[in-house]
Amino acid sequence: MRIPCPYCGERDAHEFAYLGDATLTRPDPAAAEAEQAFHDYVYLRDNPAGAHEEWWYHANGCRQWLRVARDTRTHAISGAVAARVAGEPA
Amino acid sequence: MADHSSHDPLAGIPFDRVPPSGAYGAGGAAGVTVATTDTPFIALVVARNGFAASVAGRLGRAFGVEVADQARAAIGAASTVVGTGPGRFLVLSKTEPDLAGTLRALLGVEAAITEQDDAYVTFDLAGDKVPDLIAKGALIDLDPRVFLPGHAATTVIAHIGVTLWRVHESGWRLLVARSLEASFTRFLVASGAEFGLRLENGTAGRG
Amino acid sequence: MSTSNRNRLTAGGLIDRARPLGFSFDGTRYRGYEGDTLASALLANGVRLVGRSFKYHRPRGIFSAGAEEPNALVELRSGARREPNSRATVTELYDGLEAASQNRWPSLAVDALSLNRFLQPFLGAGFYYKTFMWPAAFWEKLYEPIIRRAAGLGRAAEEADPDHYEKATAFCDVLVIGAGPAGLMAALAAGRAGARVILADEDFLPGGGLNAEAGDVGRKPAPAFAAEMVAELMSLPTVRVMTRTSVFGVYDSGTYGALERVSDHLPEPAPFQPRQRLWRIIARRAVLAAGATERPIVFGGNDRPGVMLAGAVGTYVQRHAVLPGQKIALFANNDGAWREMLAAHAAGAPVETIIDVRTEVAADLTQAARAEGIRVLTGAQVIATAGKTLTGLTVATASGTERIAADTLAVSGGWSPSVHLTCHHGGKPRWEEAIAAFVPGTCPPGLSVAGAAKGVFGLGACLKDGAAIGAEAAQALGFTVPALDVPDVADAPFALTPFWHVEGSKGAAFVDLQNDVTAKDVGIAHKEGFRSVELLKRYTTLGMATDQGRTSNVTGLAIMASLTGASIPETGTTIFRPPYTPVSMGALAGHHRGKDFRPVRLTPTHEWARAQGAVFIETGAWLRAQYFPRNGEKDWLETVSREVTSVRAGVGLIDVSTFGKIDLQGRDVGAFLDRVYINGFAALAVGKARYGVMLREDGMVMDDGTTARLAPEHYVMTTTTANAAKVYQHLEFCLQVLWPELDVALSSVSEQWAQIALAGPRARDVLARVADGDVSNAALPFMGAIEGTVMGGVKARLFRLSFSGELGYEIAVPARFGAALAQALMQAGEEFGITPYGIEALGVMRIEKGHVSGNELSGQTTAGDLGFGRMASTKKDYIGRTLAARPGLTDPDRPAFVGFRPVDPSRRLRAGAHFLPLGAAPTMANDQGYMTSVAYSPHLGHWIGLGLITRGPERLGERVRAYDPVRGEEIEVEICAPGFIDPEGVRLRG
Amino acid sequence: MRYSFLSLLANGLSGQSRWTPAWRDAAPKPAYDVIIVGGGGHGLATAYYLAKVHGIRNVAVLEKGVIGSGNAGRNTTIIRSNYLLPGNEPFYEWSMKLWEGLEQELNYNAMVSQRGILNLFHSDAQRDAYARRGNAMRLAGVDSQLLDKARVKAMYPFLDFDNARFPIQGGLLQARAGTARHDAVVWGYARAADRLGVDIVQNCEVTGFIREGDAIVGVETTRGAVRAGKVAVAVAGSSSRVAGMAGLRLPIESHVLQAFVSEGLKPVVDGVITFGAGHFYISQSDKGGLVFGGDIDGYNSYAQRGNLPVIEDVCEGGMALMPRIGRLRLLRHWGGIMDMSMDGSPIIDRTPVPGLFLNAGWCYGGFKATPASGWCFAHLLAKGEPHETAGAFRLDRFRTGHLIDEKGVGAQPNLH
Ligand SMILES: Cc1cc2nc3c(=O)[nH]c(=O)nc-3n(C[C@H](O)[C@H](O)[C@H](O)COP(=O)(O)OP(=O)(O)OC[C@H]3O[C@@H](n4cnc5c(N)ncnc54)[C@H](O)[C@@H]3O)c2cc1C
Ligand SMILES: NC(=O)c1ccc[n+]([C@@H]2O[C@H](COP(=O)([O-])OP(=O)(O)OC[C@H]3O[C@@H](n4cnc5c(N)ncnc54)[C@H](O)[C@@H]3O)[C@@H](O)[C@H]2O)c1
Ligand SMILES: Cc1cc2nc3c(=O)[nH]c(=O)nc-3n(C[C@H](O)[C@H](O)[C@H](O)COP(=O)(O)O)c2cc1C
Ligand SMILES: [Zn+2]
Repeated sequence: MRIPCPYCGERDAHEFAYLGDATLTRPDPAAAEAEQAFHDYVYLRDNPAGAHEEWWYHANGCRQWLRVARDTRTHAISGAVAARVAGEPA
Repeated sequence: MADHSSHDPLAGIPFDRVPPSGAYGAGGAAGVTVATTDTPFIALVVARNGFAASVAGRLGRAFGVEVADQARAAIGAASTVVGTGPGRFLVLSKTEPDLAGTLRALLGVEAAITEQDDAYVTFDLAGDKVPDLIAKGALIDLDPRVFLPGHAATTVIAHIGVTLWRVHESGWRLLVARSLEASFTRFLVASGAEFGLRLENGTAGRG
Repeated sequence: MSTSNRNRLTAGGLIDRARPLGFSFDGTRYRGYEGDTLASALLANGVRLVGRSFKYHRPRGIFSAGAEEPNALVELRSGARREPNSRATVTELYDGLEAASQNRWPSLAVDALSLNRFLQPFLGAGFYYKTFMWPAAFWEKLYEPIIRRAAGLGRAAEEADPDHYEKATAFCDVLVIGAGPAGLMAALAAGRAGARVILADEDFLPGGGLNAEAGDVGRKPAPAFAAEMVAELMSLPTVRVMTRTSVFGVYDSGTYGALERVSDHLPEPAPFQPRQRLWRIIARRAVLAAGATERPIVFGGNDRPGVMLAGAVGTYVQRHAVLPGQKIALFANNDGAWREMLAAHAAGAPVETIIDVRTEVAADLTQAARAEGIRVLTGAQVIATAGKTLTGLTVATASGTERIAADTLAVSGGWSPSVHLTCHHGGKPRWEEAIAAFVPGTCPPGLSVAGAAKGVFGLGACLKDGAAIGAEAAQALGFTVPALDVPDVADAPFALTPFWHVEGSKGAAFVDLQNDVTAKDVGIAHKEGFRSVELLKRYTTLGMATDQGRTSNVTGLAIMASLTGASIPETGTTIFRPPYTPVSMGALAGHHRGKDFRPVRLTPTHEWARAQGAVFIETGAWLRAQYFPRNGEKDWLETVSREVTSVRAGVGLIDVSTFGKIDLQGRDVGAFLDRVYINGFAALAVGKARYGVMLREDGMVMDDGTTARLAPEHYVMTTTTANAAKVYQHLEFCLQVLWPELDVALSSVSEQWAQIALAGPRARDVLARVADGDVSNAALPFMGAIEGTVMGGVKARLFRLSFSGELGYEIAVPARFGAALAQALMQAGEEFGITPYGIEALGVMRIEKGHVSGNELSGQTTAGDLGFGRMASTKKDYIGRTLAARPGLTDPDRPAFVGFRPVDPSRRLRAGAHFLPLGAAPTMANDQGYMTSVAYSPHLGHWIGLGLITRGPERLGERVRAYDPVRGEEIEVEICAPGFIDPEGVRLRG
Repeated sequence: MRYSFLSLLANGLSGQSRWTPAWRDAAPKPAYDVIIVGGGGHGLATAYYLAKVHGIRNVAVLEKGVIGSGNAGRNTTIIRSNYLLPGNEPFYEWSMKLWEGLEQELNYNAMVSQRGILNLFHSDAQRDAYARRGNAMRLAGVDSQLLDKARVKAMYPFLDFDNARFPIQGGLLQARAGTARHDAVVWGYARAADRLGVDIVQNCEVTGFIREGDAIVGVETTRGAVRAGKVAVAVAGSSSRVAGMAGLRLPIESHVLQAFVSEGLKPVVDGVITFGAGHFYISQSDKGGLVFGGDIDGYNSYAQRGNLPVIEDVCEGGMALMPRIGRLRLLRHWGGIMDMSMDGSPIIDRTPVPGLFLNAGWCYGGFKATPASGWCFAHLLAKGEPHETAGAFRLDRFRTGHLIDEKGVGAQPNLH
């Protein structure tokens, strides 16, 4: 599997570390029900069969966290953007 | 200098020592020569948020090279600026003893500077077979028609993190973490033996 | 040496008669020629019995001329280089080749287990599931060992593989898989367009079907045409031709796995050459031109040596100039096989009989055959065979049965395109009625198929199709493809009547020759409900042998389809998986074995430590000094105790460069650290360091370490050796993903700085001699952190920290000065008896001091468990805070961190022992925790331990059992506070 | 037909003509007391024990493909009960006990073979961790032995003891562990359940749930709607997808684990060996193939296939451990989709949706659990209470913090 790193170009996935679902947002710790919100954030996943937004860290490359769009049924990757310029979570 | 002619070019060399200088593998003219040096002065420049372009511009002007915020090596007479990540530049200099200080003065609040003079061992590889040798460890396209002089990459070679760039037609420079020098040299020797490999370990400043 | 070669034609073929090669099989010596495979050379020498089958140990011969071979498996080479299950049909002959038959005892000709054939009626599909159950204990003791010994095929080498392997990566625009007519044309079309092309073929001679083709192509003999194409391809600057290279798998994003057999055609690899090389080929487009595989017809006695695929007969005759036999018959259902036999006959092969299941066969074929004196039987079926190796056939025709003498029976049931690689992404092949075969369905992205692999069987059509598909691939990438002159070859129509199985034939009729799966087994599976092809496969093992059912899958499912009444496409096929042909483990490992399994990281003082006599130990990727034995010390414990005592009494030093060191600069570093550590860092004074504990978001401790503030906007963090990369990655995540607005720049400085810890009451005295500036208690108080120089101008960072509980410093200098610093400290400390110590002594001292380390930071402990509860700030949010408050993590009964001492001080403690209340039975319910770390404390003169026990801190003074049955030990220990030495910290502040 | 030497003999003499289907290929009835979604080992075992132990026989197992086509049919067949944590260990030991009598219970030879598992260690810290685990096993009444290097060498002299990057120091042995023939386990349970009246419905994919109010009262399938008193989901790698149809998000990610088999060989490895300094474990099937595996690929996947980096990593581990296998050939490799839970341990529980029960989160280790998983899930379904050995496998443990994290890597499924 090759990930199109916006900085390094296309690289084999073994250069990256994977962290999973990139659509989650860290909850506000001060909000009511924060514990429930953190539980959902840390443990619950949509885990879709199909389009998936996910975090990959280019550990052996530019050290960017990338938000990669990949299909979990085919492994086809349709794009990757850096977290820092990605703006709001999709 | 040892000449190794046995089948296993690493036979008898302890794994926790840098293989000694010498000729390894196939006889005849060496297909690859490897020279290790301690590049005297290296610093890492990390642009603070929003300053990447400005930092690139300042570095370029200061060292008289064209620096862009991308994976390229801008090679000047005395200095080279290598992009290793967005807003991240490794600056190598032959002449600036207090490179970090110079850079701090140059870049002020726009960047964080760290000394890295001792973090790396520099491998200078020369010869036509260099791309074939590196291709035995890396999964990037090093075809000389694609990876041109001035192109740079930070990647993995045989489980070892490396920043490399092509210096000129047949010269390649690789930076490897100092702690991994022995293992990386072993990889080069084992993989380069079929081409004939000449290893010259620099000693400058070591120890 | 036997020189017989009695079945060798005197002329023709692609062998070099000027280069004879000697080889041996089962100890008998023979001769072949360069250009032979082991199989062709054996046939040339009249060797027909080459192996024994898997289950019934039936005699087997050579069945094919390619990678699909199910029968002719041999052990190649010997000793450490023994290669079991090597297919003789693709083994390139070399001088001195040694091969032996396998799966037989005592010999190939007389095999004791061939008695299994008498049990054959009872050993049908799945028999083992139905028996061997009584008495229960007999399974492991009796039945299974017998089964295991009888099963398997070849024998693995007993010694380490002496050869070298490597891996490499190649990139191209177009990868062409297979160098037959279709592949050659595809490569030429793309290559002439200027695309970067890799043409890979597993054969040593590119050309594919052209090398066995009798006719001309472009007014040249077909093999010469192939050679010319290859020569042109090799001359193109952007084309790389790789022979002896099998593309075995299609992985994601255009990554193809390929195996190059660099030296397998040599007795042993040439100096400095690998035996094999694993290629990862990264291709923007690929063209699969892998050809097709002929499939047999199933009938009783079809496994007798001498029964062979028709195309293989053709290949041996045309390519190797070998006659597989002297009396050849054909049994077929298609025209192609007729042509193959006529061509072989023309080349000198004595074809005597053609038996075709069809009642109507094209007149041109029957006439041509009869004109050659070949007997033609149409509407006929072979129903039995005879002979140890084949001597005769029984044929049923409309007019009855008759016996026909034959030593070779060519069979052909049609052709199956080699669609394997198209299925590696889960694509299902599609049934094509016209050729009665599966053709590629949905292919992996970027892969297209050309030639016979796609069901295009005529040679002329293959050439054209290859050219078109190659051009298309290059065009898709933006290349302009010049027009290509494709030689015209007139293709005869491909006429075939599907026919799979001669029902009612005599004797076992094998579908899968290697796994001994018979048509009857398919019937059993049907009766028992294992009707889906996947169940059929798993129940009968059809298609699961080393050939992966190349010649049996389609026949097997066709027979099942006929039993269920479903059509073949409804029945479907099993999935093809990589590798396309088996790949050696050595190649997949490459350089990474033995000491080079993983790279080793060496500390800046490695050579220095070696000179000091250090014993080294692997700690993760690092090699570290474990201890420094001296002459006369009887064991490691004595050495370590000496090291500890010297430090506590005087001074010692240790390299701690392996810690992760992270440089943080920016306006928001303090705020950032406040969010990643449980305790506060924003208010840390410049010039000071602080110990910090970091949690995961789930509330468990992730790492600990000290962080120093060197300047208002500049901090350096240390992490544990084990977690260095993980923590760096975590911090980058926090900065890039969670809080991109923070102004913090991270850099790893782990490699830049050598760091040496200096500890002991005389540490300051030693440091003062090496440091260039003031290191007094006032200038550098406990937890102070300053920048300065040492050794007369070497830049340094000085930290006053203590892991050992002694007055201690950590001195960081640029890595190349690490060893010099160690030397300087040794010199400076000489008068105080300074000692280098290793990580064992370090461990002892931290246990004496009661610090947590890797064993306690198990990922299963909370800050509260480890006694850091009060460190956690209540005034701020930090990672992990919210979930650390869950009931399960705050349960007061959780095991918590304390110290342990043996009640009988002569007893040794063991990490991993569990704690039980005194007198309680050893049950899980009574388990209260476990010992995390132990050490012999020379200071106290007995073993001490750290551990986690329920409500530990409330139970100081209580005695419990440390239960360690795996080492047969159990001792009484007393719970104590975790600091065994200087709990007030007087020494380290001194 | 009962299987025995005699039945084999009789059939052999009659030309194998008298065999009958091992299980009926049932069509779905309109309603059942319990519907089990998923015809893997767990689903079939659940059906069997429901019928056998609890007398609930109006049960259907709905399988979208053929039974055993999921992970039950593609795992590396290791069975063991060498767990560390109290939430896990008694459960896996109960499973081990059930394995030990399985063949006689089912009248089917599943080739349960207790040839031992040896987990190698290469450092003192690893040794201590294994000692901790071995002692925990003993406390649970389970066999375990801590072997030193000499004893390991006596067992497996061909491991790399001389030139290893990470020298072998010893190993934790569970002698009662071993392997079982994966497909036979599925077929054996299917046949035994069928005999007790359970309907095994293949090619019947559950595509939705039928609801009455909050409660689930049946399923929609590709073969029509089927109603049920209780719906029990045991779909392994598909847990999130099926639970999603009921509106549940689970603490699960689906990941691919690859497995590998070599060409058939005369005996090389007797028991199961795991390498402690890399990702590699190996055993040899009764047919002679070396069956081995390693780490998961590490990214969410439903593709049932993996990639080269892990293949290489596994083979590097293999060569580092057993340098004699260099010339042996990999015959086939494949992938399975596992439901990796957030703490690496399973879930057998009710769900917040009335009528819906969940058996999930088995990660790479649920084959060995098959008998106990079926037993305990059946118990929960029949009694409404968790079985005593499975009481920790609750869905709400992530909320309460009563995690069962054997590896201590936290909520990151690709690290478990
Ligand atoms: C490569 C690999 C190696 C492994 N090795 C081991 C090992 O050595 N030891 C060990 O203990 N464990 C191992 N495991 C784990 C083990 O295989 C699984 O945990 C276990 O098989 C899961 O339970 P199961 O058998 O019920 O699952 P499965 O066999 O996957 O059963 C689930 C079934 O549900 C069906 N299904 C899914 N969705 C639907 C739907 N909507 N409608 C109807 N049916 C549906 C599927 O088709 C499937 O048949 C391994 C797993 C893999 C992938
Ligand atoms: N007699 C018949 O009925 C009949 C049927 C089918 C094909 N044919 C003949 O076969 C030929 C087909 O031409 P073609 O070019 O399609 O195929 P081919 O069989 O000529 O060539 C295929 C080549 O691919 C190589 N190969 C296969 N799989 C490979 C892999 N995974 N990696 C590397 N190499 C691999 C083989 O070694 C072979 O050289 C024609 O000559 C055609 O007439 C005849
Ligand atoms: C324990 C075990 C042993 C296996 N042995 C073989 C074998 O000898 N030959 C073979 O072709 N496949 C073997 N397989 C793999 C199966 O053919 C198949 O790949 C696997 O069950 C996954 O199914 P799939 O490939 O159809 O998806 C084995 C699988 C397992 C789990
Ligand atoms: Zn990158």
